[in-house]
Amino acid sequence: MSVARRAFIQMSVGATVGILFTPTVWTALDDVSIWTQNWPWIPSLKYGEVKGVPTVSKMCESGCAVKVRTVAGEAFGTEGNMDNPLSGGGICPLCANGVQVMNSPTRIKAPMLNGKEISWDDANKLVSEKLAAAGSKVAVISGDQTGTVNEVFSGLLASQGSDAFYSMPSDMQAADKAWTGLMGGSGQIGYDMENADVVLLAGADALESWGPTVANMKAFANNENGKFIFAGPMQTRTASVTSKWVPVPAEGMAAFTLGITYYVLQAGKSVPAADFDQFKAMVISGYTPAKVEAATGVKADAMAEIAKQLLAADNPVVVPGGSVAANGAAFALNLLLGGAMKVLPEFGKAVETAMTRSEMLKQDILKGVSADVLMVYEANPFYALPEQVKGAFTVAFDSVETETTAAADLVLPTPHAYERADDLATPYGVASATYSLGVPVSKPTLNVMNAADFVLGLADLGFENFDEVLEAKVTAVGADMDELAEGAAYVLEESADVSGVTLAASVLGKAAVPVKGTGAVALAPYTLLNVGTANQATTPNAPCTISNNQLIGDNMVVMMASATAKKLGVGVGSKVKLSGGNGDCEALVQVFEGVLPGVVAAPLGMGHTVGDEFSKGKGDNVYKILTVSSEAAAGASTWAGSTVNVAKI
Amino acid sequence: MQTKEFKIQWGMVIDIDKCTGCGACMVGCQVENNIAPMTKKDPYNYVQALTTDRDDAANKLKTLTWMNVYELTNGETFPNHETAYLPRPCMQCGNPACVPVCPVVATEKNEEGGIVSQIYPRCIGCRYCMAACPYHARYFNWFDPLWPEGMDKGLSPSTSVRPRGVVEKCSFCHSRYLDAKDKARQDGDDPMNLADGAYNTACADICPTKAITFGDLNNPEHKVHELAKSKNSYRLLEKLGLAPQVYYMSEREWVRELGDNNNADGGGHGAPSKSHG
Amino acid sequence: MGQKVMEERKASKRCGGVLPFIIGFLATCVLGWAVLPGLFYVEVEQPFKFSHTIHVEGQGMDCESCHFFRDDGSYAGFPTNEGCAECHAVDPEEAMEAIAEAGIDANDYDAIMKAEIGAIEDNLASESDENKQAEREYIVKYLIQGKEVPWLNYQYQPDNVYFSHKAHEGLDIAELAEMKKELSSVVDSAVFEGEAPEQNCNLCHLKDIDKNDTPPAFQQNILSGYSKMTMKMWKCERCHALKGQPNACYTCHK
Amino acid sequence: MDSKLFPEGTQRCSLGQFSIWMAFLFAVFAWGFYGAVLVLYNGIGTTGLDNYFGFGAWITFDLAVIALGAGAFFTGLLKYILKIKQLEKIINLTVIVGFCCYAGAMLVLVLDVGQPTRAWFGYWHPNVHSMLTEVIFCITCYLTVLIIEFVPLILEQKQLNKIPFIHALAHNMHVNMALFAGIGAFLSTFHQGSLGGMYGVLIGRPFAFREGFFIWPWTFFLFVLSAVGSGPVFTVLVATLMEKLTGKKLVDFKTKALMGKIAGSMLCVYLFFKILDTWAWANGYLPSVGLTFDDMFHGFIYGKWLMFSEIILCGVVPAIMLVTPSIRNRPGLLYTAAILDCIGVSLNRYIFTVQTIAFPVMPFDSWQLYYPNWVEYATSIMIIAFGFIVISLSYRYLPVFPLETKLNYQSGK
Repeated sequence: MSVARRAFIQMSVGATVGILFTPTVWTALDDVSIWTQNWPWIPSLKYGEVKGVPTVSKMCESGCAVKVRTVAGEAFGTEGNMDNPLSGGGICPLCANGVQVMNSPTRIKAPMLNGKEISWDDANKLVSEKLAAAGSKVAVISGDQTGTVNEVFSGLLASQGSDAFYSMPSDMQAADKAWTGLMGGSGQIGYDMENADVVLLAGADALESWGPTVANMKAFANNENGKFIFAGPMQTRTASVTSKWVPVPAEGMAAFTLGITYYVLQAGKSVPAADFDQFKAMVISGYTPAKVEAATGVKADAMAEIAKQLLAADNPVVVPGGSVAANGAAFALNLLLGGAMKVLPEFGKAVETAMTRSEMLKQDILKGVSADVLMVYEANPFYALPEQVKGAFTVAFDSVETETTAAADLVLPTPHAYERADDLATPYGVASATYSLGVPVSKPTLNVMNAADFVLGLADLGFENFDEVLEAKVTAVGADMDELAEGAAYVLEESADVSGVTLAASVLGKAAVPVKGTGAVALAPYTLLNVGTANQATTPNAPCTISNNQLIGDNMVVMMASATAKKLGVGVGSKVKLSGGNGDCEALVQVFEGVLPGVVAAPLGMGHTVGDEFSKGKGDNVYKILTVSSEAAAGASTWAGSTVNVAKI
Repeated sequence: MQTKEFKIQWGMVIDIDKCTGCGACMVGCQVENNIAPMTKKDPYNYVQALTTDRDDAANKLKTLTWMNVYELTNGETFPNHETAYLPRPCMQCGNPACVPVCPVVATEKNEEGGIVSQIYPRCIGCRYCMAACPYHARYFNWFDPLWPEGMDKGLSPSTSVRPRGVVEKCSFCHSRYLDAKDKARQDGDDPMNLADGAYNTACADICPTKAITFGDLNNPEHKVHELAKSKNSYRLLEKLGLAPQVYYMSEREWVRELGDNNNADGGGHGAPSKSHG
Repeated sequence: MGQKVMEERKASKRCGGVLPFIIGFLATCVLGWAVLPGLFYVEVEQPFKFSHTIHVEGQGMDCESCHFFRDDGSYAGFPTNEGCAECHAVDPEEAMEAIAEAGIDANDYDAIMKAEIGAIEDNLASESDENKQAEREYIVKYLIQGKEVPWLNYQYQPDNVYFSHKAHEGLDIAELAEMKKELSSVVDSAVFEGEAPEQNCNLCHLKDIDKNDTPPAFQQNILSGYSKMTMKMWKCERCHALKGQPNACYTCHK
Repeated sequence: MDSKLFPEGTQRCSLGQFSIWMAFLFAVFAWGFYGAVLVLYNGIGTTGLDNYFGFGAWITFDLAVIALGAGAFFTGLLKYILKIKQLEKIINLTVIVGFCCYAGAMLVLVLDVGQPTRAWFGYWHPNVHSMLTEVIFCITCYLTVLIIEFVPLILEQKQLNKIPFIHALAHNMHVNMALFAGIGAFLSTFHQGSLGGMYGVLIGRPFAFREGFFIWPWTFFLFVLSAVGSGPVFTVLVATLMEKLTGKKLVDFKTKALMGKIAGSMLCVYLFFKILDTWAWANGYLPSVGLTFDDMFHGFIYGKWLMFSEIILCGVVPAIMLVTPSIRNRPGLLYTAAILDCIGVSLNRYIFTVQTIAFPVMPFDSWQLYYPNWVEYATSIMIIAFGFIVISLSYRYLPVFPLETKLNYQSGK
């Protein structure tokens, strides 16, 4: 072997050793180890001042009082608003994802006429023409239960000579129909669950979806010694924390309540109502525990036990959910018990020509809507009520794509709740009249316009823009604009006058009789906020919170007790078809013993055909299989008592 | 590995009798900690486009849920059936199973407060710690995080974004602890003796029923100090000796029973139950 | 064949054994210390020339007017447009209108700067042309565009690092001077020379930046992309150890 | 055509035939490689692994091949340190098999860690408390040793060996081989052990947790024993398979039987302790954490039959067969025992990997199923194809079997 080669080898060895005596190799290794952390496609964070800006979120039905967290002015998260009685620090899973929805690609980016982008001016001209042509054949469907924006819409209707203001079916509507309709009351019913010592949730899934959910949960948390009882066809999330679950079929809720009333009357309770004697006679004769047990399957002694607790309590309250009759019965019972049911006055109006909230709730959307010009504001009737809603020319105001914006002729993008000024007046169920204001947190990045501003451009209601309307509202409420803007709510501790309220004896007697469909099993539809509501589909981060009891893969899951499964000849995981109403649904069976035998529980809010990948094609739409039955006596329609046939596939 | 004693012990007491399993804590956690929503398609990765889709949230075995709510049932049939919901963050064990196994010191229990750290840029993704944790509190980034277009502009400053291939877990919103200490210094208070509530986790903050209470287990002025000692409070799998810093409480005996295995003493292996996440 | 090996051994003796080894050794030692380290960095200029002198000496501003602690104890490192606009009083809307009137594309910065729009020019504070130009650049490219300036941070740290200025506020240079030997690998010993300033910024930041007129180029590592001045973890740990501070991961990582 | 490259005095199939065989192997390899690309480019989500099964087919495969590859170090130990002459007839093969197994294991690990570019952190930021650190150290070092052991064999290739320098090098390396064998034995023993230790230390996993001696849980020693109890016979099986494929006699049966005897006796020792350990675990440890033996098993997939077939059918049975001369000396039975033995050790590794994490420790948690998907299979098969390729090439061009000429071409003389 040659000397040269040997020398070369030795030199290279020397070189290698040499380099190890310098920092080069080691610093390089260090840099490489950092390099393994740098992934160009991984987004980097934004830094700056972190703030929590108070505002209101309208994603859940009752709305949440929130604080939007921003960093260097960019919104990134949502938290509760301690200063607001509606929140007390907590928020619901939908509103918790508000910012992500605001930044979602499914936001509507500009006004669209039949899929083609148009300018706001053209939109304004077009709608003006249509309105002029339609005259009084104009209808509005609003998905907002608490906003002054409704006054603006109803003002528009007034100027058109129409009273066709519809709200999506809600507990608030049923309660109002019972209270102001049947019983001749005024104002809005509220429940002081925080200070009640016995709370009977008669069908109200108050800790999951019913009413001002977050406020209810706060009340539940703060109510240390109160006893909560849940009555309903299934063991809801609410029932998992209440001290007792009384299985009661949905259609039997009114009868069940009167069954309890029976004992209360026996105990000698009375109210100075005009028709008290008639009412008493009606209950004593028609709703004896034996009869109720026969009609609803609820044991008489179960009702006796509850009645006993209610009577023993200092400040009891019965919180109804479901049909108008069930609400009426509960109100009557509350009046007898004289407990924690409150009657809240309605705040003054901003728009003179607008309807009162109660008037807005009169129209029965389940009976069907048809108009030459149909305006839909942040509601999704084409998903929840496809059968009932028809419009020759439909204008949809919404911030994200939904079945309704897809079906509408003209789509007008609204700013997301965090991008606009909005307000939240006394959501149904809260213990006292409450008014909160929402201020814009982020600048709109899309070509959007506040629906109210657009409407104010169509009709002269005496306001330039919605901000003026809100100012007027705040004045009418008697609150202080600055305090509201800082996130504090205005709370009015007055209560409305209940003299002259009747117990609607004549109507209740008939309306409380359980009416059940003809299907094989009863259907218990239920709402979980993380799954979605009639107007709001589930949100980007929520799907992983949805349990295998609601959704497996892309299949909806329906739950039933093992007894029911046995009767239907199905088992865990079997694929079934539920048919009822005018449609059918596909689902997988899950055995859950917390469902009344003979009842199948199905989650509402899934099965969207339009929207982002988080909701689209996930599960099936249970609204399709709900049967609308009319409460003849109460003059209202209800979904309670829906039944379905179950076929294995 | 030596178990370390801490003057401060951040801990949680979760009242199962107040939890409705609504999921707000899980959403709040994901937002606070920049956990991307799970999407089937990855438009930026052509190789992905060639093959099968990524898993979406429907596959509960691939989610990233630092906070995860389990559903408990007492196994009875109608009408005696009962359910309860159990939120499961990282237990921040006093004697963690996951820490000693990590080959590269990507996780340790060393800082005052006793929070078990997880350092993403150090983690090599061997998943040994996941195999070690009986609570399934550790999660692996099976795919790259992907925010639908535009959604990544609203990221939280509190947690760095992790690439695929590393393990992550609940950190008790640890950067909020650092924030709280800075606030204390600014106000001239002692950062090592924070007032109750000065440092709170995102899940505890957002919980509508306030089922989650957070604080220093060693500090008598913090609520958790008493709660953790109450007669109905217990910890998960205490028999294994991992000494979690997360406590649960429930007045329902069957719920407490499900907190540990009692079969050798003839209790039947818990109750038949479904996992939520 | 063993014998063959013996011969080879002798051969190696004959050609001077270790000499080539030593040559190689020295060669790479020199390279490794003197030349190679420099090759790992490229120079990147700041978005535009910002002069601390003009603001501090010229306008008599103090550090806190731009770099201050917020109420929550977090530190406002770089000033925002909001802050700058307090003095550089150009009304963005007005300026934009003027630009539009002049028929210039709002993104064509050079054209805008050449056009010497009144709305902008009248509000320039600087005297010398050079400084005027720098100020103009800032206003045209960032202020009126509503864009924050993408300053290059000489002390850049990645997202996984949580650095608390508040926690380090109390460090006293005079005190630290006592252990400047131990710290020599962490802090440039020049920092400890002369009268110690009341602020301790020099410990990590460019020395006496407040007296700087033209910011130096940002030296970027070609492998990691970090700044040459980015403090590596071991340095943080060294100082923490010396000061008896914890070195747990979560002391600084997020 | 390439006959000049063949080992001294041997015959090999035609190049054409060989190319077809290679083409086939490479096709299989390519399929696995596609899977590997998907994993590296898209992330490990491509596989069947999930939050409950962070470890799965890959780790099982790794542990199995490493156990079976143990033939290399143990035979080396016996030949070079304990000077059992007989074994030199098969030692080369054991080295090659060992190399394939360990190299393969490393390749799989590259896929299995989420951040392969950080794999070296095990050295850069080691955690001395972690069994896995020990594994990383030993496996990498031992692979190096195996390469060093493999090199001289390559250098002895007929043509290469004509170069004086290489010849000398090969010779010198051979001289020092005992040293490497020693180091190898040490390293290998350790990581075989620490692989077992990995599971034994899991205090949160009652299925695997074991008390132990000093820092090492009992599984540490059990894994070493089971490895040496199966590695040698695996080499025998490989040799036999090669004989079947090539139609030549490569190793005399006497050597095979000896390997069988070695493995057999080790297996007996192993099983004694394994059974003892299992009994103590079931009656001592499990009750102490409120669990019973029955809790550990579930349905068919996770049924007791797994453990019983591991210990009895694929443990005790082959052990007896291998230590009984009359059985061991019948080729058919020897191979049967060998196969059972290898299945047994693989099964053991599977159970420790999958069943350990499948058992839901939280009472309200549930058993989940784990199915490896095609990506995991493909990549594992890729490794086997890799092994076949290496062995085929070595057999064709390297003097692997000292006895080959004697056994085939000079028979009768």
